[in-house]
Amino acid sequence: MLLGKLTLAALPLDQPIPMIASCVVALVGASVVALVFIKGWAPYLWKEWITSVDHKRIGVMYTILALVMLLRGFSDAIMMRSQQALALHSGGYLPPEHYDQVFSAHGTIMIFFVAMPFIIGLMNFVVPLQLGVRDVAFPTLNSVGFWLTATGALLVNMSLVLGEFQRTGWLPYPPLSELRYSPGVGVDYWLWALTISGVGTLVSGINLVTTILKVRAPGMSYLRMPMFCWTSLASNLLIVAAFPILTATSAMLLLDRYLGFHFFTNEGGGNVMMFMNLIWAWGHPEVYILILPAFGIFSEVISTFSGKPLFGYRSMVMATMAICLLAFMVWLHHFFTMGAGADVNAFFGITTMIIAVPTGVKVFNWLFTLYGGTVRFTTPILWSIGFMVTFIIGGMTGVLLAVPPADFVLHNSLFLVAHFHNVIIGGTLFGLFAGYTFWFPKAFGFKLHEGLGKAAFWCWFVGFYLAFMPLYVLGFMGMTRRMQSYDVPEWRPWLLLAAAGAAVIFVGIVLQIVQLVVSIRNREFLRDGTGDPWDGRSLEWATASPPPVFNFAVLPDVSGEEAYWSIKERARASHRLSDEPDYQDIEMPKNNPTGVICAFFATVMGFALIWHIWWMAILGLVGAFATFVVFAWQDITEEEIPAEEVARLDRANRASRRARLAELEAATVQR
Amino acid sequence: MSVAHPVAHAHDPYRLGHGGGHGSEAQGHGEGGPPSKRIIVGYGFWIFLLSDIIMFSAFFASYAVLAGATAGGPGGKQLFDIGNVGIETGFLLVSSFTCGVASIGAAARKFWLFQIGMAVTFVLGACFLGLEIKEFAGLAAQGDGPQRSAFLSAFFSLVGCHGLHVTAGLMWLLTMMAQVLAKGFRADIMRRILCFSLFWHALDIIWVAVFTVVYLLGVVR
Amino acid sequence: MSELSRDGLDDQQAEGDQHDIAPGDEQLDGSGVLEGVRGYLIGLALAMGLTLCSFILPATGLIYGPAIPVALIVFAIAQMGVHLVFFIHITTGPDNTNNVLALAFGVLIVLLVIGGSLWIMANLNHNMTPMNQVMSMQR
Amino acid sequence: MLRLSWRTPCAGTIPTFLCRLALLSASLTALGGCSTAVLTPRGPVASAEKTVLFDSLAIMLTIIVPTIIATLAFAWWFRASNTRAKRLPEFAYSGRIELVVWAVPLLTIMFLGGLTWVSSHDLDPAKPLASKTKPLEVQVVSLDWKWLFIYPDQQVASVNELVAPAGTPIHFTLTSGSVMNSFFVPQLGSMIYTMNGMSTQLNLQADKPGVFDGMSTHFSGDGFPGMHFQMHAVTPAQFATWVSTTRASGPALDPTSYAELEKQSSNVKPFTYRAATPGLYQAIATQMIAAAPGPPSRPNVDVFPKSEH
Ligand code: HEA
Ligand code: HEA
Ligand code: CUA
Ligand SMILES: [Cu+2]
Repeated sequence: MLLGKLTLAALPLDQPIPMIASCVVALVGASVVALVFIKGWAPYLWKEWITSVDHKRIGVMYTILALVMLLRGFSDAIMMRSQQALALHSGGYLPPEHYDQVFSAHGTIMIFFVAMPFIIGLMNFVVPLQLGVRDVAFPTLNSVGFWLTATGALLVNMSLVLGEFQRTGWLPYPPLSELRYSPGVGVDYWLWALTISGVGTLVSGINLVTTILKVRAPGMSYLRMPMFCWTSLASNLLIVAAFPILTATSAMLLLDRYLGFHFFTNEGGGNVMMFMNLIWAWGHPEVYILILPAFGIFSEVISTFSGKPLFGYRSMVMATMAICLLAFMVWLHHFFTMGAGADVNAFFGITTMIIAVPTGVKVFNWLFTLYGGTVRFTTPILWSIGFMVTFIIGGMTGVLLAVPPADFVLHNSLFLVAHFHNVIIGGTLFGLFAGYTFWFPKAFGFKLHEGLGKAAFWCWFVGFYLAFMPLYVLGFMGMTRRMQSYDVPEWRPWLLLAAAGAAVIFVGIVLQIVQLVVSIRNREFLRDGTGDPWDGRSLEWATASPPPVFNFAVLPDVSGEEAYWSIKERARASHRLSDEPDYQDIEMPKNNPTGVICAFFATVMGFALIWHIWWMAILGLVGAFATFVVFAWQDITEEEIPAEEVARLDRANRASRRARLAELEAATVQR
Repeated sequence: MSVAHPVAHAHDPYRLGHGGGHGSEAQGHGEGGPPSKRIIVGYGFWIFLLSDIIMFSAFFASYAVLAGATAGGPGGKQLFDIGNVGIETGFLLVSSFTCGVASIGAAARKFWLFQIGMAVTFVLGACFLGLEIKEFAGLAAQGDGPQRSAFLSAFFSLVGCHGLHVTAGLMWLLTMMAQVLAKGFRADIMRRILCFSLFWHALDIIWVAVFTVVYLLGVVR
Repeated sequence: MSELSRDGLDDQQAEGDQHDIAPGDEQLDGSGVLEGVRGYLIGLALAMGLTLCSFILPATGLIYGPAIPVALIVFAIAQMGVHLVFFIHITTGPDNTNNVLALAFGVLIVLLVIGGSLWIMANLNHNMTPMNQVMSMQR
Repeated sequence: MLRLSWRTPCAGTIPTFLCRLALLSASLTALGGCSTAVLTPRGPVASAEKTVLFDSLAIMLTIIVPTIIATLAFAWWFRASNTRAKRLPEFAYSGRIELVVWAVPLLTIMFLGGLTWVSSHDLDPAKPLASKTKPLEVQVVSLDWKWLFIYPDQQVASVNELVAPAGTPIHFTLTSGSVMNSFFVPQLGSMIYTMNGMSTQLNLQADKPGVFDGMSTHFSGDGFPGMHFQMHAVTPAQFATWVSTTRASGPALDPTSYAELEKQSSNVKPFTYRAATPGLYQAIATQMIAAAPGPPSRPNVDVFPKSEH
């Protein structure tokens, strides 16, 4: 058949909630597209953003993707919270086949299409600036990586309109996810979305590892890199080492589902335990991929706003790399209750706990960074302090789960759900929000509104505790995760409390959106002309905001840790900036559409494979290959920026910096 | 040594902390600055290869776990033809050599040495692939395809995954020959040749693991 | 380091004096093609030799039967080493430190994933599969 | 016959409002709660696990609480507007502090690690419980979406209702007739996975007679929330009576009735089988009986399966 499994019945015409949701999404999408064309923005978007290979633009696009997906993930969260608030002795308002898709989609979207792109976006934007260089190692691949991630996100959201999403939880455990028990297209959506975006993530991981290890400003030795670069290095090493395992595992499940292989089936000698084993060999490193860059952000923020260097820098580096290695030695703690022997359980339990040591070192070093500092309570540091308080509670419950006999009674309970939201929201998400507020002025040249930012923080903070502390209690009361309905009245009050907490978080989100809108409208008032709004310490603050395409007119010569701080110190000591450098032509890679085109074909291919439309799948594959060949055939991939242009841009930056220096000196005199 | 920050030194005599950075004298020489693009590209590809090898390790792990899960069907001992594997190995080994010759040709800008080296590599790789396809087809025809048992699923996936890599390598090889023909030894093409030869040699290394773990140990078992 | 292979190849020459070299880069020491081919020939000969050992020795009965897997694994590791050194030109030199470190990281992860999986799965299977045992335990 | 109580035991014993009150006032770490809780163990395994849990919690809280307090205190004291705070803008390293900073978590983890090693071995689910009484054998099969309990020695079986004598160790052998599940009676302790083609082992015991909620904790599909059962711990005499009344009536469990049972259904009312074909469990666990077929096929089932409810 020409369209494979795809028929009209795939549209959820008889299901009001998904139907309305998909109509709304379609409407919003269509109106955005219409607006773009009516206003004539399309050529600009195409030339300057969609085909951009500039790491800063790609970073921003990753972040926007993450924020849009956050809204989708959040609507799922609200649906779950309200369903469970209602579903005592009744079906609530979401039938199981819908509720099951909701939590599966929530977990998938939040991890893969919110937390990951947000983090990769920030790393992309910040790391080259902090290293004092002009771009990442592979600019075009960077664009490919982004667009493949977007493909994955698109496929997952397509499942809202066409067919269904998986109903197996965010990780498709077989045999439930095998063809026999999940005959629909839901699992296929997950598998193809993740395989395609997984390639994108891998590409971006390779890119950043190479950038950090090979592309640094002169003098930027390893032990002079800012902490965020170190944690990014660790995180990307984990990506490079872990994502191939995910790809292999989903390939095996795909072979089972499409070609009748027997990796994880009940029949034919398949072994479901192997799936659990492999998926967590990826899954556990994944959670450190999520948290490590956040640790880096906190290090930058806490040291900047305490007006002090980071305490115990070398300990921090060691702790980071220790976590990076230990991450690969603990994965069994996700299936203590599978029945392995006591030796195995105890071994993996103990390796898991050991991670608390380097993490603790980090926490204590932040503590001593605050100590003796001059703490300015801006929004980023509020997120950081909120993180320190919240994360260690989540870490502690994590260690509790690492004690096998405790896990025997807490596994798969809401206690576990509380643990990971505690570390993901209180750790990763708070870190991302801190980074977002911290680097926003660097990206756009104006700050975000402080008052609204603080209000949003407090809503999130309070809302988080209200929404998730009850889940710990519910876990002790024996409530398991993924319950569409229940009939224990004692759980109800706690679930109501949790729902209220989600509502408070919702207010926080609304405030964040308002903050963004208000800040854009008042941008002239919030404008930061100095490029260094927070009195920063690392090189990203040494250039203009927003930085020119080439980041630095001349690569900075790094002569110590805290590269920019020492430049400022020198300037302050000599009351002048360094001499004007000798400007030269700069060669930058030209924008090119390889990334989007490749992603377009990947989308076609993914979609076709999900619906078994074979001819279309082959078309997509051939198209993607052809794109690469054409790209490789190009002759000129770079463009020159003439020295005069470089000089013009840099002189403006130097002027504002001179003004800033004078300002700072005046302030010191006053003090 | 700078005397501007006596405080820092008092607190940090070994300059272990952040404060120690102040007053250091490095001028940015000796510590690098970005190296040549060839080194960056080669290194990036090296990292990719490592990730690829990790992907293979997942397939190897599955194979090792499922090797005994024959579901009543035949095992490696009954199915594998070691002579065939030996010939396959020979093809691949020699192709690694000719690939090396081709990259020397490129480095020395000897057009024909490069093209002939690559062409021979292609032929050897294709022969390898042909033998592998023959083996797979034979197994499938006698009813021992990947759907027969978990063991065979793992076998076909692991060996097939290597085969797919070889196929991709052959396509890449042809593209490189065409590019050199059309554009000569341009810097970016030289970088791709470097990556290709790394890729081809890495496939050989994986094949060593495959013939040892899958075939030879499979027969011993 | 080779002048031949690096000079003029790069559109963007290094600003600093980075000591590194790309993995797999040809190191023709001025003496040119033949020198390079000789290196590959040595590699080929060694690899061939080790392959022959792997394929033939177990069949000859010269190796103590139960130790054959050990022998095979050692041959394989040796051959991988030969490939790394003679084909990919990995050395212990200071220009190769970064390449070796990356390799070491990769190998470590491979060992952890394979070793860990085998240990875990063996343990689980041991605890669950032997059904005859289960059967003899229950009447 | 045993009276089946469908209300939660908690509601049966304490007035409901008192129970609610206790719950609401129970803080995170408090011991209060209903009988559904992990915190009110009714057997040796669960008690030991609770102790391990609270020991670990206490060990960690001794660090976590001061750390939280110090964070808030430092941040507040060193706020920019506090003129009394002593500023140390270059304070970035102290060998002594570094040492403490590594040592404190390390020592804690050594303590906790020891506890983990010992308790993991002690509370290994497969390890038989020390007891003079011969354990009761129960074979458990998880199905879509109900629990089948086979008593090989008594040759009877039950669905969604587990009856066992209190004070006697129970040795469970568990498998699954379809997808993966996890068997859990919170008040008795230790959960364990059930998987098709495999047998896991679990040893539990109820100290005193009582009724306990049991469930699957591993998501297994649409009917999953309806996959709970009740465990009735009774006196040995009552157990004997239960066995003999069960033998007296009801259907028999054999491959045919098993095939009927393994079809998908949820919220199944408990019932019993008067007899169970010997070796049925082994046939399921060794896949002599093929795994359940999953959702019945209907037109377009692969596009949007509808709910059973
Ligand atoms: C990154 C990961 C992440 C995040 C952030 C969240 C956030 C939230 N989660 Fe999530 N959750 C998971 C990962 C995550 N979750 C995973 C992996 C699962 C397991 C799934 C499974 O069972 O398979 C899960 C499961 C899960 C459950 C199922 C429990 C069960 O099994 O019974 C519930 C129930 O309520 C829940 C609730 C929430 C809530 C209320 C939030 C709230 O905190 C929501 C917060 C809202 C946002 C994060 C978005 C809003 C922010 C913005 C839109 C930004 C605003 C704009 C600008 C700044 C400009 N989660
Ligand atoms: C950002 C994500 C993130 C992070 C950082 C962590 C961090 C940790 N996690 Fe978590 N975890 C998840 C995300 C994360 N986790 C997710 C998503 C799941 C569930 C997935 C699913 O099933 O769907 C999960 C599940 C999970 C389990 C499985 C439970 C189960 O399935 O039954 C376990 C068990 O060991 C665990 C443990 C830990 C530990 C020990 C840490 C440690 O790294 C924490 C270390 C931190 C501290 C300990 C605090 C700071 C330290 C000090 C102040 C020093 C002093 C303290 C001591 C000495 C104790 N996690
Ligand atoms: Cu799972 Cu045995
Ligand atoms: Cu984990």
